[in-house]
Amino acid sequence: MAELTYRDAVARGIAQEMERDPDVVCIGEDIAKAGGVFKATWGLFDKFGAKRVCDTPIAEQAILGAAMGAAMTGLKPVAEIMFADFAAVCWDFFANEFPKTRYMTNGQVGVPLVVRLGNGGAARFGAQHSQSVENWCMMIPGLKVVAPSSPVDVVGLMAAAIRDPDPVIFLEHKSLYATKGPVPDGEIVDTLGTAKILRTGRDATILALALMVPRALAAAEELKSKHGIDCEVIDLRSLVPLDTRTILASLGRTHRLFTVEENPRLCGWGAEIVSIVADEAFFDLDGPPVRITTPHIPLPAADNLEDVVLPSVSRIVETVRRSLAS
Amino acid sequence: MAELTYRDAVARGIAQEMERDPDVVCIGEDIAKAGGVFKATWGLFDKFGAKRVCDTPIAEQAILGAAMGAAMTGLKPVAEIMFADFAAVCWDFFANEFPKTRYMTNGQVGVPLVVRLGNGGAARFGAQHSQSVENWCMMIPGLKVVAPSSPVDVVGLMAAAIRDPDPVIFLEHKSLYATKGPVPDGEIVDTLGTAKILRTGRDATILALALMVPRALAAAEELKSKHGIDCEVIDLRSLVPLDTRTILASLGRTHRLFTVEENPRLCGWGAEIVSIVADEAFFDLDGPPVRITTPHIPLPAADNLEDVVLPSVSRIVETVRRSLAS
Amino acid sequence: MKSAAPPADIPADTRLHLYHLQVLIREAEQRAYDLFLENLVKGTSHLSLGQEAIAAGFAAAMQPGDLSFCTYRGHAHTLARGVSVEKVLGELMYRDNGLMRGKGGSMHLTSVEHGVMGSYAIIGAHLCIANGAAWRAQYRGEKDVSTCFFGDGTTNIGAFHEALNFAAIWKLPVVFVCENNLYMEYTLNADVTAVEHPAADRAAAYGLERIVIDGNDADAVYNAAKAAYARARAGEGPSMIECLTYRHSGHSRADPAKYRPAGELEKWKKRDPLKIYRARLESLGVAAAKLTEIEQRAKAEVNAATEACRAAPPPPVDIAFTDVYANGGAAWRN
Amino acid sequence: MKSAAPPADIPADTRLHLYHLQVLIREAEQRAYDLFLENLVKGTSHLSLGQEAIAAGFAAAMQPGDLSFCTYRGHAHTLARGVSVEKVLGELMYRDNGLMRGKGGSMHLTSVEHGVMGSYAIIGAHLCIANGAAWRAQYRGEKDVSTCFFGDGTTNIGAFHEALNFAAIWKLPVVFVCENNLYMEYTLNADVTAVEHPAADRAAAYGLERIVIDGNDADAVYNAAKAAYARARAGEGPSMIECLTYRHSGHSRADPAKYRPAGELEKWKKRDPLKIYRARLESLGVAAAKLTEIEQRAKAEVNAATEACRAAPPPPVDIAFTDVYANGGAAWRN
Ligand SMILES: Cc1ncc(C[n+]2csc(CCOP(=O)(O)OP(=O)(O)O)c2C)c(N)n1
Ligand SMILES: Cc1ncc(C[n+]2csc(CCOP(=O)(O)OP(=O)(O)O)c2C)c(N)n1
Ligand SMILES: [Mg+2]
Ligand SMILES: [Mg+2]
Repeated sequence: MAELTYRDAVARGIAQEMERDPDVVCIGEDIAKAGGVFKATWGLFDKFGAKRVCDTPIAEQAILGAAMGAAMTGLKPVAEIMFADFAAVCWDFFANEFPKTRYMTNGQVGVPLVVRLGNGGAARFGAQHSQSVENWCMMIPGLKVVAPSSPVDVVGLMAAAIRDPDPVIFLEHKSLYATKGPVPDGEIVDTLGTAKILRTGRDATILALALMVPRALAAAEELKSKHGIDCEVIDLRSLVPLDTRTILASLGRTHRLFTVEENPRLCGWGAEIVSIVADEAFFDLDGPPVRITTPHIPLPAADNLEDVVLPSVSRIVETVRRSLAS
Repeated sequence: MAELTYRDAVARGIAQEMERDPDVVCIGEDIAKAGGVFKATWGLFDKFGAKRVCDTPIAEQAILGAAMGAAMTGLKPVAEIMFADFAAVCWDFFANEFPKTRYMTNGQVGVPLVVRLGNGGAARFGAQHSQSVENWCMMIPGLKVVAPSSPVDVVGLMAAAIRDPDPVIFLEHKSLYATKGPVPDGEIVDTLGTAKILRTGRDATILALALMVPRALAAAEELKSKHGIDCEVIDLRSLVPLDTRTILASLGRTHRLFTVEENPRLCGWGAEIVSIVADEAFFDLDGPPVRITTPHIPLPAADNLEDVVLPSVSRIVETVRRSLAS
Repeated sequence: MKSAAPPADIPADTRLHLYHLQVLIREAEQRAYDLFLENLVKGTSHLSLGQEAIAAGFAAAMQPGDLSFCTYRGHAHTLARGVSVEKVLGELMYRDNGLMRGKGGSMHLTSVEHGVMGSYAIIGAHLCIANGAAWRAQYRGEKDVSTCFFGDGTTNIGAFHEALNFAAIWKLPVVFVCENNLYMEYTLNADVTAVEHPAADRAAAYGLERIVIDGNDADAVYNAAKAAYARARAGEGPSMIECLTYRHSGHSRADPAKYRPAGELEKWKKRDPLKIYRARLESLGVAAAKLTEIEQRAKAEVNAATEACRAAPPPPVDIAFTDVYANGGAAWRN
Repeated sequence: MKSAAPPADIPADTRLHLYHLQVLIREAEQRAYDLFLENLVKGTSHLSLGQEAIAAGFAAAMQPGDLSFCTYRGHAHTLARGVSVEKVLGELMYRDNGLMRGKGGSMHLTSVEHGVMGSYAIIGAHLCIANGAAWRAQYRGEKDVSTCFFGDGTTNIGAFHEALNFAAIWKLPVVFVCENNLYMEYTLNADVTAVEHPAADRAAAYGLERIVIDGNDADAVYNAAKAAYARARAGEGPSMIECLTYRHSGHSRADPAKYRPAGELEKWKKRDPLKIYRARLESLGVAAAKLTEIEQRAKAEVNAATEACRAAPPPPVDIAFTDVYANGGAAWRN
């Protein structure tokens, strides 16, 4: 059992699969010799060489096109699009090419690849380098969307993503790269589409993803210790497939729902889940489901401004507390 | 009062504003000499000439960049991105450039432009030429998003969009272009962010947009005549700003909510509205809010396949009927 | 422009094959148009009438296992790789016998078993995707070459630039074929392009050779293709070939193509690739009867396909919900 | 490479101004780095140490009203247009006295009153946006020129290609300036680019002249800029100028730049633009005292700015919710 950073877990997960399967190749800007701008691919180039870990020009469409064509014909590419915001310059691949090919070809052609993105805020990078694009990806039929919150989940979900026969968008949270956690030795393979209950509780269910998971957990601690409110905290881990069973079962116990979303408000993943819950578990609910999100604004760069707009522990505590009191 | 097609209403709305304001210019592929692939800009080139109605290369980033730079420095460009699906090849402008500039510059620079898109399905164009991208746009903070359903709304909302000081995404529905409706003579200027109650009713509120509006209306007729269910039908017209007041007021009367969304299920506009309603009008609801959407799949090309996946009058009728019965 | 085919010895049966392919495409495309007029082609369609020599020349120069990446204007390339007319027309007519049973439509013809790795309807992407298939070949030491077909108008979009640079630096076994038919949809591409030859005049920007050929002469196409494939298989990297041609019909099914100057179509019809090739074969001493037999064989195949398609049912509606994911289904939740 | 400045008569006071700008940028950038080491620059930052001659040369050649479009590596260009050091450092430090009060950050410096129409952090887009400003000038018959600065790595992205073709066909009054500092972030651009001169070797693909200059010689830059602006103002269309240079520091604040071969930095430091220019001025007979005075003026401005920034408060948090829309607010609903 090693103590790994989230960053090192990325490289560990990829290395595990590269060792196992010679068809796994990595491609992206500065990922090879330099080990990645976030150092998340550190060591892969030394281990696997320039043939399997490839630096590219600044050309995100070329990167994803190369990954797609290779995936269609037998390789298992893992492509990096450095900052998640840059998905916008190659969105055609996310929206129109990867996810529709199997369907349009009546099942003839699959696109088994992984796109890794440095997602999310809290790093003071400003509006064009801090976005949470999980909702961009969730809304496209045909993609799978994963966003781990801990090193061990990074390793296991990375392995699952690479082995998956469909295009998987793998969202690594930039502000989690430096965090640490225990990771067992040996091969780790997790399952896409499974949420994890990180804390059980009777009074309310809090759903969170990625950076919002530690915040939701901290809020739950405080709600319990200071206000006697006992929250269940679920780390969704995967938006597509979505583990609605775990969510609905939890609600069947707690009868109150809160989402903690880093994405800007409109059409966030929490909206989708609230709409599922409102439809399918309406009579389970004892009160309104409440979404705690970044407001619907571009992200400000300054630290103190960014801190007021991203969902914080205190905002979660206050929202849950007031909502349960009313 | 003239009877105009939705297609002609586009040109009429733009022409009205071009006559009024010499800063209004049009730019796009095949929009000038050829009058547009959908013929929605027909006549503008003859009337206003090559200086104000400009054909471009196939280069959507160049088109939107030109529109943006011109907008930042004083013009009021109206850009066409032919099929809405092509927004994916220039998504950087929708997601990162237009909507964040005013904010990031602390209010120094605005981007007053309109992007027109041929949106939606039912035209048998297949998965890459039929998408409904209203949710792509709604989820980006800083954009305004408009999607009219009738010729008169096209004219008035086009004028409002062109006069608006913010970037407005104007979604024209391809399968409505040939539909007709009365349009009063003279200048028409509508207001962004206002929904229209097209039919009042006591038993349920049905929200719809664009092509789903005539379907929702037809379903409401049938629900009334065949099943005695009296639905209120609201044409949202604008997703941002969102007329939540009209929605919540209607729910205060009917206590049941249905959305009819052409977008694929996950993170559609209906999810957002359900989440607002569930939070703010929870105790007004007599039963679960239900979303009627295209399933979360790419669109098939064949007519009979496309017909089963887009929300149809009969699916709306059945869903509302069964839901109110249970 | 590299002028007509060098006298290089194209074998006689290859020449007959080239003629057959061109005639078959012509017949099938014309039939597609007729069926559209009959209201039986329900989606859009983009014909290659007048551009047949390009599809024929490249396909004939390919080896089995070579891969084609096409655009929405891809019927010709699909047929040229040996996909049956019935499967192509069936897809255009949204019948259950169609190549993708109506799920893709005319713009997305794909037949993996024939090496047709898809037809792409959003300008630009497939140049990047073709690189990926070539990367796989290079990575694994496989000897197939990927060919990417696109139009003159496509040379102005960003993905073109990214793909060409990428292919060049990695020396990928990929051949980029620009079918320069002068027009984008309804706009003359010359009006919006900074250079005369939209592809060839940019080859140097990627360290590639400038190649312009007569796209209406199947021999010229075949020879250029052969040379490019030999280079690719020898590890010498990508080529870009600009083929000068003209589409006889409108951009898509309903376009009357009124934007053309008077006489332009007539001028190009004099250079109809089928006429050129029939004359070539006759001058090489091929018996007229042989040529007529080829023509009749093509017509018969198209007629039989048409009948099969008219008789075919629409696809069953449940297939609308299959094959979103590899497990065969569309479930995004448990 | 067009070699050093033709003896063309750059006026003496322009030369002093060029020196002042370079020194000021150098001092401000070095201070930004020191403040980062002090943990006072909280976001990212991208310095132009070693590239000052380009910012100075272009800015000095511009007229009031001309517009600059910069990248995240835009402090230098912003300062060169006359924005105060305090406002720039304040923005890097996320203080209320910053150019955008901390809402944009170092990558988005914008000062409309100085013609700095923004700094763009996603590679490629601003080449297209600069075209738009130039289109407005052309449309209205206004005489300003837009200048778009970008790096060598940017020449491989699609938007570059779209922008250049578009500017060329519309003959827009825009000047594209490639600051070729050899590297993208941590990768040698030559390793991923098909031609030697990433911008200049592609100029012909847009019908433009091939221009490569010494980007470390402010006179060469100034003269090339003047010529391009004259052409643009005369309606002769866009220019693209590739400036050869080198960044002395890492890509962004925390990059130790270990990927550089030994000796490379030292070689380029011998061609430090400030050294070159100081020597030039001395050889032209400018008194050392005059130069020292310029240097001290710059240092003083930077010191005063630093003190002002240290003393400035952070922005009030309510501005996080302003200026999403033109009405000043962020409301997306009623
Ligand atoms: C990104 C994108 N922009 C626009 C279109 C619409 N469109 C389809 S075909 C076409 C013209 C393409 O011209 P060209 O590349 O010359 O090919 P041709 O149709 O002449 O074969 C256009 C603009 C598209 N499909 N994708
Ligand atoms: C679309 C996009 N891809 C990648 C990046 C990340 N990135 C930021 S700067 C940079 C290198 C740019 O190199 P160059 O154009 O040479 O400019 P320089 O930094 O050397 O001034 C990269 C890859 C980005 N900002 N945008
Ligand atoms: Mg063409
Ligand atoms: Mg560089």
